[in-house]
This record gives sequence, C-alpha cells and structure tokens, in this order.
Amino acid sequence: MQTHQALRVEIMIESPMARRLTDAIEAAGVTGYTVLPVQGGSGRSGTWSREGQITGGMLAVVCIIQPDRKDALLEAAFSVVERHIGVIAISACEVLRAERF
Amino acid sequence: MQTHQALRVEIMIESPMARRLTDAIEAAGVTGYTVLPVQGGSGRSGTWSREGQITGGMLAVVCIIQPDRKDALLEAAFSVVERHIGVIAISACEVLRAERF
Amino acid sequence: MQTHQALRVEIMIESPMARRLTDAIEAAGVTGYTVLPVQGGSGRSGTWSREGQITGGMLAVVCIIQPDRKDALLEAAFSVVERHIGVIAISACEVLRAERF
Amino acid sequence: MDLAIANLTSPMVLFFVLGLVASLARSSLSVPEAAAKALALYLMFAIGYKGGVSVAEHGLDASLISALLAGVLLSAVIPFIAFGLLRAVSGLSAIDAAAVAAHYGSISIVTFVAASSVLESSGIAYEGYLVAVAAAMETPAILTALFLVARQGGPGKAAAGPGGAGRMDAETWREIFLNGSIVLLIGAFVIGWVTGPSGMAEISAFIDAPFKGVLCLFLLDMGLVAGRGMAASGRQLSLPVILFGLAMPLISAALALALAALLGLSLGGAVLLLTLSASASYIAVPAAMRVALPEAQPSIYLTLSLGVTFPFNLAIGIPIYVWAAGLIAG
Amino acid sequence: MDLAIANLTSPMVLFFVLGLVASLARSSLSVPEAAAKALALYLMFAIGYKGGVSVAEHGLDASLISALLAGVLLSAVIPFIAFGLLRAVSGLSAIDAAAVAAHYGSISIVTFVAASSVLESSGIAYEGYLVAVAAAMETPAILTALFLVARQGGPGKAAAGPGGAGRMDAETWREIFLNGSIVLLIGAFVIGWVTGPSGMAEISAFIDAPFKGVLCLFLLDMGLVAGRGMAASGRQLSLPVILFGLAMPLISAALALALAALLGLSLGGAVLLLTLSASASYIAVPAAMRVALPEAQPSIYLTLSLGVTFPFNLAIGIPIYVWAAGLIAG
Amino acid sequence: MDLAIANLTSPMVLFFVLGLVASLARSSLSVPEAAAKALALYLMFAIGYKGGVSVAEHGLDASLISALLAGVLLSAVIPFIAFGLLRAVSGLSAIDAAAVAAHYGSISIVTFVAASSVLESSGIAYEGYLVAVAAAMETPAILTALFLVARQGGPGKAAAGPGGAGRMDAETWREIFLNGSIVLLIGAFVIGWVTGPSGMAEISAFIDAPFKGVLCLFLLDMGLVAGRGMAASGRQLSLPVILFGLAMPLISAALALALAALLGLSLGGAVLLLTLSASASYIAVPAAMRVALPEAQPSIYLTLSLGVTFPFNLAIGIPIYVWAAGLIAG
Ligand SMILES: Nc1ncnc2c1ncn2[C@@H]1O[C@H](COP(=O)(O)O)[C@@H](O)[C@H]1O
Ligand SMILES: Nc1ncnc2c1ncn2[C@@H]1O[C@H](COP(=O)(O)O)[C@@H](O)[C@H]1O
Ligand SMILES: Nc1ncnc2c1ncn2[C@@H]1O[C@H](COP(=O)(O)O)[C@@H](O)[C@H]1O
Ligand code: NA
Ligand code: NA
Ligand code: NA
Repeated sequence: MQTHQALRVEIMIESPMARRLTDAIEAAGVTGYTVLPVQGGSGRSGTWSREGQITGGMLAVVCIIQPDRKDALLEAAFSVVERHIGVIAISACEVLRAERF
Repeated sequence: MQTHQALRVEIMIESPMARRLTDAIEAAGVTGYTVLPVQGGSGRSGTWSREGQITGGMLAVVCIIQPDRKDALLEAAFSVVERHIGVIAISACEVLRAERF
Repeated sequence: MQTHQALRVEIMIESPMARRLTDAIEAAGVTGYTVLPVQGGSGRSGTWSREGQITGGMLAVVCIIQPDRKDALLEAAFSVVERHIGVIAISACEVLRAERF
Repeated sequence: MDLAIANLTSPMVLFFVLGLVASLARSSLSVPEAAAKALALYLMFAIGYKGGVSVAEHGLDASLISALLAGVLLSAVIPFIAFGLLRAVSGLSAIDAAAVAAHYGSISIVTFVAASSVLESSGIAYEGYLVAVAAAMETPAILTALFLVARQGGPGKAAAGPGGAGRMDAETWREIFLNGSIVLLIGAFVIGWVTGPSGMAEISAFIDAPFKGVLCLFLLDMGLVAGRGMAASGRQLSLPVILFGLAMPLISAALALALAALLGLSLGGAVLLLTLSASASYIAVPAAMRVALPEAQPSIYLTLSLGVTFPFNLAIGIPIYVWAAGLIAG
Repeated sequence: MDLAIANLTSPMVLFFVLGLVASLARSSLSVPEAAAKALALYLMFAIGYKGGVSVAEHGLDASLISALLAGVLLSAVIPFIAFGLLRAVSGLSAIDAAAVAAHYGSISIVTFVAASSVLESSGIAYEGYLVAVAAAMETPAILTALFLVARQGGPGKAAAGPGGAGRMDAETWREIFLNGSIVLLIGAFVIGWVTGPSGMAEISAFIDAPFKGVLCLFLLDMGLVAGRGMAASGRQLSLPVILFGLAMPLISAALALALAALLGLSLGGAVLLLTLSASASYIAVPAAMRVALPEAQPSIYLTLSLGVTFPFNLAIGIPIYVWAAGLIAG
Repeated sequence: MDLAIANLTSPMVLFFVLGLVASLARSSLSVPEAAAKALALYLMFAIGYKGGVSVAEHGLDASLISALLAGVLLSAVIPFIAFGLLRAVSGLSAIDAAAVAAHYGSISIVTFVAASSVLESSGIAYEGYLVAVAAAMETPAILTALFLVARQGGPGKAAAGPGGAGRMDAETWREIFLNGSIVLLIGAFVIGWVTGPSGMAEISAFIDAPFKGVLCLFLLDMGLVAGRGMAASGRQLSLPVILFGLAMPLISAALALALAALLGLSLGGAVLLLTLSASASYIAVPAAMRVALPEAQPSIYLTLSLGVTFPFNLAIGIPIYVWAAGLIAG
C-alpha cells in the first residue's frame, strides 16, 4: 500500500504536566496524539512505580506528525518538559493517509 | 549482538473494533502482537479521556513483523480501521531472533 | 531544534521477570527506562488478555539509550528474556538532550 | 409534587449534580475507570439478584411473558418514532438520526436502578421480573435502527459493500445479545430465582444494605462523565436535538403507560416500565453503533443520551412516571 | 447428599457457573483487573483477620504447631505423588509434570474461603489458626517440584548453567516466601489475634457482613477467567491429564484425612485441612514457575488448576470433604 | 496513656504497620492503584457526608466562620515557621524548604479521618463543620510557600521568567482550588447538610458501617506506599530533616491548641483542629509543587510527609492531641 513519510514523537512526562503538554501541542497546531498510561520507570530522579502510588506518576504521549511540523511540535513540547521530569524521542515512521496528520 | 531488520507497526484503534483487528491480523498470518491500553487522545473526532469513560476508549496494537509481511498486514489492518477511528504507523526496527516473527 | 542520534529499545516481557529485567538493565549502566502496562497479546505461546487475568500478564519496557550502549543493553536484556516469553525490538530515534541518556 | 421535590433533594440526584458541576468546573475529581466499572457490575449484580429473589418469593405472575413481549415491542417501535421526529425537526443525517433512535428504544439500566430505589424509599412494590424485561429491551432497538438505515438506501449501499458486509455479521450479533450487562442481569436474576430468600439472607448484607450508597457514588461518576461530555461536545447539539432529548422520554413513557394499563402491571411495575421506555442507552448501544454504524457521530448520541436525557429522567422524569403510573394503577 | 445439592445450588457456585458460561459463550462480561485484585485482597484480609480473632477468643489450641507441621508435610509430600501419577498416566514431560505437581501441593486460598463459608452456613466451627496453616502450605510444594526437576537431570543441567544459576537465587526465594497473599494472610491473622473481639466489633461490618456477597462476585470473575482459560487452552489438556485434575484432589484429601485424625482436629478444622490439601494453587505457584521453571507450559498447569480442579472442589469436592471429615471428627 | 496504647494496638495502626513492614521487606503485596483511589474517594465521600449530616442535626454553631478563619490562618502561618526552622537546622535549599513548608501548612485528610475514627471509638463528639475547615486548610499553605520562594529572589527570578510566568497562571490556581479532594469533601458536606438525617438513614449502611474496615484497608496501602518511599529515598533525608518531621507536628498542634481555646471548640473539635494542623499533605500539595516548583525534590517532601510525619501522627500524635485538647476543652 502507498505510505507517506511521517514522524513519531514520544514524550514521557509527569502527569501533573500532561494537560499543559497537550494544550501546548494543540496550540502548535498538532491535533492528533494518543496518551498511554505508564506503570513505572527510572531516570535521574530515581525509580518509581505506579502501584500504590498516591500522586501522579507519568504518562506517555505519542504524536504522529508530518515532518514539517517537527520544529513547531518540539519547541512547544520542550517549553513544557524543559524544567520538568520527562523525555522526548523522535523517530521516522510511515503512515497510510497523510492528509490526516 | 546479531540483529535482523524488521518492521514495527503500531495501530491505534477504538476498542469495540480491537477484536476484529487482531482477528484480521491473525488471518493475515501475523501471530505476534501486543495490545497496550490507551488513556486518552485527540484526533479529528475530538478529545477524549479514559478516566470515567463509560464506553470503550481506544487501544494500541503493536506488531513486530518481518519486512515481507508488511503489505499483507497493512491490507488486513486497513480493511478494519478504514471506516473507523484509528491511526496506523510503521517504523523500521531490528530484532534479535528473526525466526520468531 | 538540535537533536542527537539515539536508540529506542522496546522489550515486551512477562511481569514476573520484569524486576529482573530492570535490574539487569541498570547493572548494564542504563538508568533510564519507562515501563508501560500491557493489556493483552499473542505470540508463540498463545493469546492472552489482562482482563480478569489472575496472574501476571506482560509489561513493555522502553529504554532510550545512546547508540554506544546498545550492545551492553541487549546482552543484559537478552540474558533475562532468553528463556522467557518476550520480544526485543530496537529502532533509531533522535533525542533533545543527549547528555541525559 | 412532593415526590418531585423529595427526588430533587435526594442524595442520589445531588451526587449526580455534584459530579456534573465538578466536571463543568474542570475539577480534577475523577473515579478510576476500573472502580466505575466495578460499581456498575455491583449494581447489575444486585438489581438482577433482587429481582430473581422477588420472583421466587411472589411466584411468577402469569404476565411475565406478556411483559417481556411488551418490552420488546416498545424497544422495537420507539426508534421509528424517534427517527421520524428527528428527521422532521432536527437537521441530523439519516445515519445519525437512526443511531440516536437506537439509543432511545434501548434502555439505561442505571435509570432503572434509580427508579427502583425511589420506589423502595416510597415503599412501593414492583414485579421482580421487570429486571428480565429490562434485559429484553436492550437490543431490539438496534435492529430497528439498522433497518431504518438500510431502508434509507444511502448507507444501505455501503452496508451491502465489502466493508458493510462485515459489519452485521454473526459475530456482531453475538456481541450485542451477549453483552456483559444482559448476561449479568439475566444471570443474577436466574440465580436469585433459584436461590430465593435463603440465598438472599446470606448475601443481603452485600447487595441490599449498601445499595443506595453505592448508587450515589456511581451517580457522582455519571455526573462527572456527563459533564465532561457536555463540555467536550455540548456545542455540537442543536436546540431541536436537545429538545428531542427532553420530549422523547415523555413520548416513550406515554406509549409504555398504555401498555402497562393493558398488562395490568402494579403501580411499581408500571413506573419501571415507563422508566425503561423513557430511558436511553449509553453503554450497550454506543458500543454496537461503533461497530455497525461507524459513520454515526458518538459526540451526538452519547452527549444527548448521557448529558440530556439521563439527567432529565433522574431529576424530573422519574417523579412524573410515578405520578402517571398512579393514573392507571394502584 | 443434602449438603451436596445445597452446595450446587448455593449463590457461590451458581455465580461461578455464570462466569464460566458467560466466558465460554464469549460474552463481553468482565471484571476489571484492578477490581478483581481488590476483591482478592478483601477476601484474604477478612479471612486472615477472622482467623486471628477466633484464636484470640478460643485461645491457642496446643495443636497449632502440629497442624502447621502437618500442613507443611502435606504440601511437601503431595507433589511426589502427583508427579509420579502424572509421569505414569500422562505424556507430560518431567518439567511440566513437576510444575503441575507444585500446584497441587500448594493451596488455593479461594477454595479455602469457599469451604469456610460453607462451614459457616452450616454452623460448623473451625480452628481459627487454619489460616496460618493455609499460609504455611503455599510454598513447600515449590521446593519439592524443583527437587524433582533437579533429580531428573535433564533440566537440572540447565538449572546448573548460567541461565539456570540465576533462577533460584535468594531473590526468588524472597519473592516466594514474601508473596503478597502469604504476607496479607499472616499479617491480618496476627492483627486479628492482637486486636481480638474488640477489634472485630469495630470492623465486622466491613469484613464479616458483606463477606459472602463479595465472595460471589469474586467467584463470578473466577468463572470468567476459568472459562477463558478453558476456551484458549482446553484442547491442550489430554484426557489422562484432566482425569488427574479430578482424582488428585481426592488422593490429597485422603492423605489429609489421616493427618486430621491424628491431629484430632474438630470437624470444621478437618474439612479445611482436607480442602487445603485438595486445592491447587493458581496465583502464587504459577508466578514462581514462570521464574523458576520457564520451560513448563502455563497453558497446562493454569488450565488444569483453574479450569478443572477449582470447579471440581467448589462444586463437588467440598461436600465430599465435609462428609469425609464427619467420619473421623465431630 | 491508655489511649496511646489502645491506639498503638488498634487495627488501623497495625494495618499501617503491616503495609510498612511488607514493603520494607519487599513483599509483592500491593493494592492496585485504581482500588486505592476508590478507597480514598470513599473515605472523603463518607467523612464529608457525615460532617454535613451532623451540621444538619446540631444546627450550625456560630463558630463555623471563625473556625474556617482559624483554619485558613493556621494553614497560611505554619509554613513560615516550618520554613524558618528548616533553613535554620537543615541544609535544604530555599526551594526545597518552601516546598516542605507548604506540605506542613496544608493537611492530610486520612490523618483527619483516622483521628475522627479514634474519637468515635472513644465516644467523643465533634463539630461536623470541621470537614469544611479541613477543606479550607488545603490550599493557603501553597500560597505562603510561593511567597517565600519569590521573596528569596533566587528562584523568584525564574518565576518571573518565561518558564516561570507560566507556572502560577490562572489554570494552576483553578487546579489547586478545585482539586478533587476539596470538591468531593465540600460537595459531600453540602449534600449531607441538605439531606440530613433522613438521607443518612438511606445510605448509612454504605458510609457508616463499613467505614473503619475500609480505613484499615486504606491504611494498609498507605503503609505499603510509605515503605516504598522510605526504601527508595529514605537515605536522602538527613537527620535534622527527619527530626523536623517529628517536631513540626507538635509545634503546629500547639499553635492550633491556642486557637481552639480561643474558638471554644468542643473536645472532639479541638482534637481535630490540632490533628489538621499537625498533619502534612501528601496528595494535593505534591501535585501543586510539581507544577509550581518543579525544582523542589519530591523525594524529600513526599518521603518526609508520608514516611515520617504521617506514621508519627497516626501512632503517637493523635493520642497526644486528644490529651492536649483535654487540657483546654471538655
Ligand atoms: N532513557 C530513558 N528511556 C526511557 N524512559 C526514560 C529515560 N529516562 C527517563 N525516562 C522516563 O522519564 C522519567 C523521569 O526521568 P528523569 O527526569 O530522568 O528522572 C523516568 O521515571 C522514566 O519513566
Ligand atoms: N496524529 C496522531 N498521533 C497519534 N495518535 C493519533 C493521531 N491522530 C489520531 N490519533 C489517535 O486516534 C484517535 C482517533 O483519531 P481520529 O480518528 O483522528 O479521531 C485519537 O483519539 C488518538 O488517540
Ligand atoms: N511479533 C510480535 N509483535 C509484538 N508483540 C509480540 C510479538 N510476538 C510476541 N509478542 C508479545 O510477546 C508475548 C509473548 O510472546 P511469545 O513468547 O511469542 O508467546 C505475546 O503475548 C505478545 O504480547
Ligand atoms: Na428507552
Ligand atoms: Na493442595
Ligand atoms: Na498541617
């Protein structure tokens, strides 16, 4: 099938900031994203697990975007993630219906 | 370690269609896949969140496949996703034990 | 924005082994990873679903690493996954703050 | 009138309002999905079991069969009226109108539970087998809606095409008839019937005593969900569509009133039949629509059913149905 | 006989059957994972606490130590019999046979809870410390199974290899001995013992009154899970293996009967010791097997334990154990 | 003294200890996140509602307003003391000290619930409106902490910068004031007030009878979470910081004692005001700090609040507050 180049941006972020992140993403003109629950993790600020967790935890936000949106999205996302706990990774991908993104 | 080229296909789909999707995937000869829960998201049909959601929500299905299965899988998946809410993204990846996929 | 090459390693593993996997990953010098819940899946050992599941189920562990850590991580991960149910996939990605990984 | 005021200030309605207000004010208050599902399971488990025990106690009134038939008839016929009304007064497409119509023919089990709880507070008895009637009314409306769409031709063409062919296959029918709420309601009903009052004595501390409190907590969550839906897609509902969501329950209740009189139901039984007819599905039918009519917009049918008709029935409808049922029974 | 029929028509067994039927018919009925885990926590919390309170009330019978030893002995010895039987009559590999054997030596706490609930309904008392015996019986069987595998050599070689070396390390032992259900059972037992009847008075409305109802809901979920397992891997079980799943509980119960007579347990206590011996683990042992014997197939041991032996004990076994215990006690 | 011992051996405290021990021993025992959240919702639902019903029964004491003001004052002032103390004795940075201070000005609703449960066991009445005071005390402390940080300049600069500008925007304030626990507490309180004893009669089997048992289960989970926090970041807390976590509750309680005397609260009311002041937040404030002061380390404030002060209050603090309140009231 005919596919088109796109980017897959994955952002791990602490949940209290998730709403701000998706707002920033939308403000940058990206309207499609999926939020996945995260069960635990480890990073510079230590190891944590969601089980029995009382506050927040983290979330993973996945955005499939057209390549030319990359900079707008990264700037928006980075402005939120910058001072917070979180990670951003971008990889190349292909999609079927390019007009959707 | 020795790795082999493969593809990672990620499909976001509304849950009432998930069973049909995995059936179609299996019918296309792909027997390995993983289903991840999705907490919320946004797309052309608006924003939604799983918390307090009464009906369905979405799921993410990840399939690691050998490159030559790509077309069979995409056709099978697209026939299910086509008229429904959902997104398909394909990216290149490497796997350790190629005979498994 | 300035990005750096990195790798995204995704490991699906049965939950009773998850702790051993993350211990092995940390022993290999990789301190950053995220654990995502898995709802169901299918593989050579059949189809299963988390709903109503009494024992374990599976988890997905995602590690973003610098390319030169690849072999150390794969060896550590493979020594745990080898005799167990699980899948390892590696893909290229880009990250913003390379010093973090 | 007294009942109406008592109802509006019952903990049940007030917790629903609290949820509504909290989510419209975008409070972070939320009930975890798993907990909400567990509460729903509890309510169906308890209401089904109680219905069965009541049948075991009072014997099976000869009218069970006729009540089941009446329920199926209501569920199958109401969508025709709803569809006609919507096409006449709203600008909804045939597909959207049919999808909405399916919701109004089918039932909301929580509205049923709320009405039964009001009856119990007022000391009004009802036929236990109405739980089975509730289960029977869940699906016929879906058939009517699909028939309406097929007749319209436009989407009927698609329905005959390759994509469409797959849509209403045996699998889909199985899903619809064996959906979790039907199976649990009927199953618990049968078990209640078999085990009777002695079974009830063993588990009443679980299914009877805390019932109303659990219902309040569940309605808090319903309010939160309804409020979120209203915030997200309230604007998408035009005034005629909203008015439909307020008028349709009364029309359905009027139909049900006639049948309840014919059947000779008790006061409580009549109230519940009216409530079932007036209520609109927001669990079973939406899931079926996503599979069978994916082009219909969930933001219309879900918001209307959950954000307009459910609160209307809970706060205003139920007292009206009690009053109306009093005209023909008791 | 009466008890057998009463048991088969108890809400408990019927809700299990409902779950089984629903999942075999592929209904969408399901209990969220978190809710099922919460129900399991509740049952262990309540049964452990009640056991402790009962010890506080009746004093500690001198036989606690001997009962604990008997339990450990049963758990350690039963796997030898199970293993021998399986190797003789089924075509299972040594590893699969050992893994299955571990399950039958260990215990199912829900079967224990169900039996205690039958006893309470029949007004039969039992020694509270049997909760501690239950906890003590969870793990010895795992040791026996690993010994059996090591002795067989084949997999023992692997066990000595680099991968194998890591398998039964200190970490694994810690996991097995401190698994959640052992810790909660023993913890709640000790707390019940310390706080005694006055503590019970404070929380009995939570742990006593709703107990049976919660158990029914939990068994509904067990039925769903068992049915799913049977649908997915039922075909993998050969007839001899299935027959083993029906005969082994009776063999274990016979062994336990001898020990119960020796110990001089009360009627209720004997019933519970028989039930524990006859029951097969489906939580703690499967998790341990995944770590320690990953080559053993879960589709065999889980399906056999949950889909064959659990329903057998629940529906038929428990009445048999009550009858058998009556021969030596009471 | 008696009360202290009775408290230390209450099921409540013992289940907390069980959780603590289990997680420090790295047992796999855990309560699913959704279940823990549901239990917390239940406790707030019940305590809020009971408070409202009590106001409906006893009428609104003229002191509601003054008690609210006293609560707001305590919440706003305590962080100044906490901050000064921390800067003087510990090596914490200004930002970390301010974040910790915010936690101690705010409140822990579970500590409040535990104290009210102790009062009920001892038959001591309290003013129902203290639930509203609890809600009012949640947020003022956050304001004080932000003021302290801004005054220090260092982080104030950042707070004025582009990233900082966004931090305490209207959205953040809305989140803080409409956080789930405030809305549920106040909402349930108002509903309890409106529906009064007759509403209570309908749902008391849900919110009253099982309350203590649910609290025990919740405290088991709190122990598990606190233990995990202690294991993960206990080493990060220096001795002066830990001593702060033990002394600060007593200082806050002393302040509250003076105000309780001024207000003329009943014995029970005074105990609760002391408990609120002495307790430290571990839900609302941590979430607010992640947004508003992301540089502050959660491993410090969360571990201190949950791993040091919460257990101290639960086991030792509450009996002290009962004794101290006895000096000025009753
Ligand atoms: N290298 C990584 N790969 C995947 N996830 C990571 C990585 N580093 C951090 N994370 C996630 O981001 C969270 C916060 O990371 P940190 O800010 O480094 O403490 C961790 O708990 C992980 O969930
Ligand atoms: N560009 C995207 N990136 C990631 N997920 C998406 C994207 N677009 C849509 N989705 C997911 O697919 C769902 C339905 O999308 P849509 O069909 O566009 O309404 C959304 O709720 C998201 O969960
Ligand atoms: N090709 C694949 N793509 C994605 N996930 C897979 C794949 N194969 C296996 N898995 C996951 O790994 C689990 C165990 O696989 P297996 O060891 O093949 O039984 C499955 O239940 C899936 O969750
Ligand atoms: Na209806
Ligand atoms: Na056994
Ligand atoms: Na405080």
